[in-house]
Amino acid sequence: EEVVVFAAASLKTALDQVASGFEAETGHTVTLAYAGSNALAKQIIEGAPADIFLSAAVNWMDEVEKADAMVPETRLDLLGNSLVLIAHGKAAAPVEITADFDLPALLAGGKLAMALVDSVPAGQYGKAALEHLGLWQATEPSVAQADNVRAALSLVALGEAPYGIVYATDAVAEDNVTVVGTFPADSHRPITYPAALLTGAADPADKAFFEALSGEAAGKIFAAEGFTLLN
Amino acid sequence: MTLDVQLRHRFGAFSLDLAFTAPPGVTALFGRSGAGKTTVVNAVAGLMRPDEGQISLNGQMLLNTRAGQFTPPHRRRIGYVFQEPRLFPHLSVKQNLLYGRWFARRRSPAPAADFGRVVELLGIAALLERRPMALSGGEKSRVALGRAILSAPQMLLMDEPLAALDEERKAGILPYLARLRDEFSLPILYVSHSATELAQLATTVVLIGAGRVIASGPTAEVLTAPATATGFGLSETAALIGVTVEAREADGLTRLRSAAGPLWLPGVEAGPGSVLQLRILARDVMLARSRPEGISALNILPVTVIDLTGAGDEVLVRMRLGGEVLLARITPRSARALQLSPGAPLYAVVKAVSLAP
Amino acid sequence: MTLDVQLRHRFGAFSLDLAFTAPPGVTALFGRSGAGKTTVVNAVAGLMRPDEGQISLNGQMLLNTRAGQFTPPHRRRIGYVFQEPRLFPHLSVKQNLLYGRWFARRRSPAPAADFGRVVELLGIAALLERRPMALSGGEKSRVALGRAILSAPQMLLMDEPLAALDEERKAGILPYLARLRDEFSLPILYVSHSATELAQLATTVVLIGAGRVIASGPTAEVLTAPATATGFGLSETAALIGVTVEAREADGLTRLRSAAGPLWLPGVEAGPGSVLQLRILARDVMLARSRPEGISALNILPVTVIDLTGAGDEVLVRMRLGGEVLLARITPRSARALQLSPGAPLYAVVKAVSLAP
Amino acid sequence: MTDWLSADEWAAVFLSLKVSLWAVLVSLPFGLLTAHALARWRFPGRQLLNGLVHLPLILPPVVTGYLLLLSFGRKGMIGQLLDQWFGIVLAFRWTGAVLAAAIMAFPLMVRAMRLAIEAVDPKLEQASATLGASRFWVWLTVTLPLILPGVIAGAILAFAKAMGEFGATITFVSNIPGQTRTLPSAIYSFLQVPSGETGAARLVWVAIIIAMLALLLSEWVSRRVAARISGQ
Amino acid sequence: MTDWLSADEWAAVFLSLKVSLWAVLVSLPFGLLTAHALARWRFPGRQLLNGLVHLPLILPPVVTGYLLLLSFGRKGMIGQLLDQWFGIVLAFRWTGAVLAAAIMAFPLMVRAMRLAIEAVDPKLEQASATLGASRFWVWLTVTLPLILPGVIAGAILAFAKAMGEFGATITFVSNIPGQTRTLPSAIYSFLQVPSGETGAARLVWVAIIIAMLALLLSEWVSRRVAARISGQ
Ligand SMILES: Nc1ncnc2c1ncn2[C@@H]1O[C@H](COP(=O)(O)OP(=O)(O)OP(=O)(O)O)[C@@H](O)[C@H]1O
Ligand SMILES: Nc1ncnc2c1ncn2[C@@H]1O[C@H](COP(=O)(O)OP(=O)(O)OP(=O)(O)O)[C@@H](O)[C@H]1O
Ligand code: MOO
Ligand SMILES: [Mg+2]
Ligand SMILES: [Mg+2]
Repeated sequence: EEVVVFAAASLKTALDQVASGFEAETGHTVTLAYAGSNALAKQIIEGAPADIFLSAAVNWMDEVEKADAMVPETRLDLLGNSLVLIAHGKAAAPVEITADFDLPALLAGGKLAMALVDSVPAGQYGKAALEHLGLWQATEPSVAQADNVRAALSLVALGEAPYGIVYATDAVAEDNVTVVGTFPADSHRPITYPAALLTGAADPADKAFFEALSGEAAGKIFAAEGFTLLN
Repeated sequence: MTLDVQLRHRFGAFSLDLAFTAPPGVTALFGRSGAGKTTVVNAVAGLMRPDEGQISLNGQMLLNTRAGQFTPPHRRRIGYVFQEPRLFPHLSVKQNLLYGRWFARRRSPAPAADFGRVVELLGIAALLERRPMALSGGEKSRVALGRAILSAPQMLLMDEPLAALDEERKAGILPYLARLRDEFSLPILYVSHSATELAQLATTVVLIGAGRVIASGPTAEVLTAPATATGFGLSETAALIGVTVEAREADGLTRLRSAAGPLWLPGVEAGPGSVLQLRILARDVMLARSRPEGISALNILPVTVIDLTGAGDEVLVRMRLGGEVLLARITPRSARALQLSPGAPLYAVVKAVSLAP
Repeated sequence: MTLDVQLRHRFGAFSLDLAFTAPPGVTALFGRSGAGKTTVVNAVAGLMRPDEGQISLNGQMLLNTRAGQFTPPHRRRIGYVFQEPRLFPHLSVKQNLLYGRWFARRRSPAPAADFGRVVELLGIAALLERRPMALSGGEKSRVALGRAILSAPQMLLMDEPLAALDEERKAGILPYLARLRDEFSLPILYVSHSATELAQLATTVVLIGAGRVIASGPTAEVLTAPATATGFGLSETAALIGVTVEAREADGLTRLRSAAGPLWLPGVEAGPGSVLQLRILARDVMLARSRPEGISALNILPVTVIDLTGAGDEVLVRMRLGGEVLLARITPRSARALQLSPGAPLYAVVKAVSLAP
Repeated sequence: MTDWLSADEWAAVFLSLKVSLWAVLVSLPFGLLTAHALARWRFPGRQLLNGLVHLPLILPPVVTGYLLLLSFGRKGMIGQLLDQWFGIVLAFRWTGAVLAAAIMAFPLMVRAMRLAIEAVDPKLEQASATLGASRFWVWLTVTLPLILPGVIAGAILAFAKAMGEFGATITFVSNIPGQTRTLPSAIYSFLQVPSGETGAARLVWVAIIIAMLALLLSEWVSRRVAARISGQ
Repeated sequence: MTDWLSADEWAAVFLSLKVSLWAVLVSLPFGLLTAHALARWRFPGRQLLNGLVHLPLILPPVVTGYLLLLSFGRKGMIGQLLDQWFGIVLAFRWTGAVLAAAIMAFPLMVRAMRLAIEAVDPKLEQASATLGASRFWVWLTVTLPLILPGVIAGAILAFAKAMGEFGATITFVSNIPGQTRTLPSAIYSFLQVPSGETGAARLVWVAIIIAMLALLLSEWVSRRVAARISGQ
């Protein structure tokens, strides 16, 4: 039996491991299609043959739900994430992210790499956090917006931008960056990764994998990759 | 086969407005550079749509702008040797030659021309596998000639097809074109600047100047009419005389019968009984009051003066030779010395060799 | 100005291997289609690099494959009238004509040819604002001719420049080319299939056959040598006779002095004292044992037979005329009737008009 | 050799090859027709057609992909018609990837062919017509051989573009391994993973090698064609 | 009219125009040179150059952008040299967007020009040389005018591509409003949020209108050039 999963691209590392564990255990095949949550949502609305959707943003899951493309009672917030400030290199000094944190001085003319602040979730959370801390106005001219979190991470890893705002999960695996601070959880809406079974999911394997996502084995893997488990 | 052409067209300052009828045989379009010859030929081929006009071949309308009728070029079955070679660069010489035949086969069963014969005649046997890019100028124009002939057309258009060829090659091809004209009754519209080619081949001449027909009619008439004769260049003014081949004599000369008596000519290939047209250049005719003796010229013909026309520094003398017209160009001084006047009896001295085509 | 050419080149089955020297004046390259004329001209222009060879103009090496020396075309200052027009399609006729002048100005101050004069001579004044695409075949070749002449070259290459032109136009252009040759001492390498053009213009003839030089030398010699005369086409075999203009007589005829006595000719434009070359076609010469009387021919010259050569159905008679050679083509029958043999004294009868160039 | 890439990666390579080849093959006739129409015919809407052809170039690929999804998707107008009438489904299939690649590559193909057609001397086509060839035969025996280098250039540009097409493809048919996961999608996936650069680099090299081979092949074919014309 | 788009959106439109025009202008001489070299010269490494030129077409744009970042970024080899020697900084600047657009559009430009150069009859160039023109002048007075339609086609293709370029640009210079936020970036942003389609559609129309105008202009210029050649 084949399970087709549409998942936000940022889940790839963890989800690949979860899936291969599940395959080994059950003999089912899990096909994972990664792309931006927005693209996946639109495809699902247009009738993509997917069984499970893992979104990186609540609003795109809402869209799918509005279009009656998912089974509403299966929707759950699977994972959480936190937002961190990263710096280039391995030896950056940690900072305290509070209301009197002087981010512009820290940047010293360099850029702050973020995902698109108006459209990509990570960017939206980051902007909200900076606004909450009263830092946005002073920082805005220095923000280099990349088209996704990963690209923002790359900018910092390469040293093109001295600092960046990414998910904690992204920072974990990149050697060339250091997490210098974590944004307070109350500075932005909770970062959640909702999951749902889609209306096209018929066979038992789909349900099995959907359940496995909340299972213990998967939880370990997700946690190891830096996610918080919401279930 | 008769071709009827009536055209009216403007190209900026140049305007074409002419009509002529080409009876069976070869019709020569003669005229100065820029007179409109190629334009006429293009219209007949269907490559140019004139502002106004009618073209019919053998009663079949090819173009009638009034009725909005237009037969596309490929349905006209008119072979065209363009002024420039226009060979297909991506095909070998052989493929170029056979190109039209393939389409012809689908329409008519019997091709007029034989591939081997044409290739031999044009001297292009060694070039068959080459590409056009690797040919000399004259070689290209020979291939273009062969390509049109081999397309088994019901009519041929030739725009200065021999301009790039040497005399020897021309001398070989002209009789072949004459054969196409006669044996296969292939009508030909022939553009040329050479009065020699024209006299050898053309049955009808249409003299064009600045987009208008200046004169047209049977070749002999147009060539000898004083009003038009000079249009062909003085050195080429000539008369055409009909003769019948009688016999080939022992020393290789052929005896011909003309309206005015026997003539002897070397190098005649036609057999006894054939009817030929001899072109006698006005410059080749010498006049004498009495029959000259002890002279190398074999052909001495009794003639009567019709009239004398001054042409530049010279005098063009028209004479009656049997029922036909002979022309001679002489100096005014000789005209006075011989006391020429209409009606005067004379002897025309024509060297045998100068009759050879 | 002397051009020295020595070439060796292979094109597949065709091989070129020749050497010749072109002295000042016009050197004609004469030969059948595919003989290698264009190839030679291209090598002189620097557009073709032969496998082996040396070319020098006036002592200046343009090419020496041994020494690895090669002067690029634009430094040779050699004007080239190509066999096909090759006009620049994006430029107007006027811009085409002036194209070379701009580069010439940067090198030499005095252009040999005057723009207005050339335009008038070629009859292209009305075309100046047109694009080449909108020209007739002959118009294109005239523009190409003008373009090369106006580029103020130190030498001209002309590959059949007049092939697409009518007789009248040719008759106008040829004397102009002769003037360029004489007044501006512009050496010209001239390819042509026409013996008429060649005799009127060429000082030297190089006869090429299948990539080899068959004969070369002063025009008069090559044209009258029995071995080569037939190479030009029998109908064009001719002798060249040097004459001096004496006076224009009352009736428009001009008296000329030749080595063998006086000659009369219509339409001579050169003034008294000018030295001219007359081309007397072998077919225009009639022979008589005694001086004929009461005949329209004005020029009756005493000659002595040198030798007789059989050529096809005919006999070519070479005769001494003063210090020069005259040719006559007659039938074997006439040769017998006149009892011709070397040393026999004869009268050569030449019609005045047939002497006109 | 086979160890060098994982099975999934090989699958992506072969899928990309398959998609690109089909994209070129399928769009070739339409490309020729469009190029011919733009070069030779004068008809109302010509400029519109010209604009339409260029559209995929002007729009961000994602937009093109999104428009494709809207019209050719399961719920899309054309998509539904195709499904009902011919049983053809494009969305989320490799055939859809072919469509996306073909459309993205179309402007490049058409431009190259159009330039070639405009360079053909109409005098040769006239000569062909006087020898009895109808329009169709003129085109087949004269025009087509003469524009062959341009057609090849157009096809190879289209192939290269199809090999590299990403935005429209992932938007229209997603990134489903073994089905619609092309080489660029695979590369993208790698770039989404921290330290995925080495994996991406491997695939990039594969892409480069394939493209180079295709280019060499096309150059060689073009040269042969040109040599045939110039006579040797 | 101005109300129709927000100030930010107008800024994106003008930036895209500026970037695209500069990309075309800057790459034009290099494009001509490269096209000429590929069409006419035979040198070792010719195939390599050909491959290199096509690379941006074959690779997913993001990869190209990433490679640009690696080499032209602040820490990149070339980027550092440019900065030290000429004080030129490309990363995060609109000039960097120009570079990205130019490189992405380069293969299209070169192909069009190359086809045009290959179609020029060398016999005309020979004629020019015999009239005294050196190589340079031959090129300027004969070759260039004859390839003008191809050059225009190449430039317009490049312009269209530059207008639509997204992946490489955003990867290399990010999306800084007013500095590097081009029209495609703006459209992309809209597509990232639910119900952003209407906003995206508005910008898509702007892109289409600009591109259409550019196409019409280029067609008109091409036709004038062709008319000059065919004589009327
Ligand atoms: N590129 C080539 N490859 C092979 N053969 C060639 C090439 N160019 C010319 N030739 C051959 O070389 C010979 C000489 O050519 P050339 O053009 O010099 O002749 P030509 O004397 O000018 O003839 P024409 O009077 O017909 O113009 C011809 O037989 C021709 O077929
Ligand atoms: N497209 C055009 N636009 C303007 N004028 C043209 C065009 N085509 C031809 N002409 C003019 O029409 C006239 C007739 O041209 P045509 O080609 O019929 O001449 P032709 O008699 O064949 O001359 P040639 O013997 O030189 O080939 C010429 O004066 C030419 O300049
Ligand atoms: O949907 Mo994303 O790629 O995690 O922003
Ligand atoms: Mg003509
Ligand atoms: Mg030649």
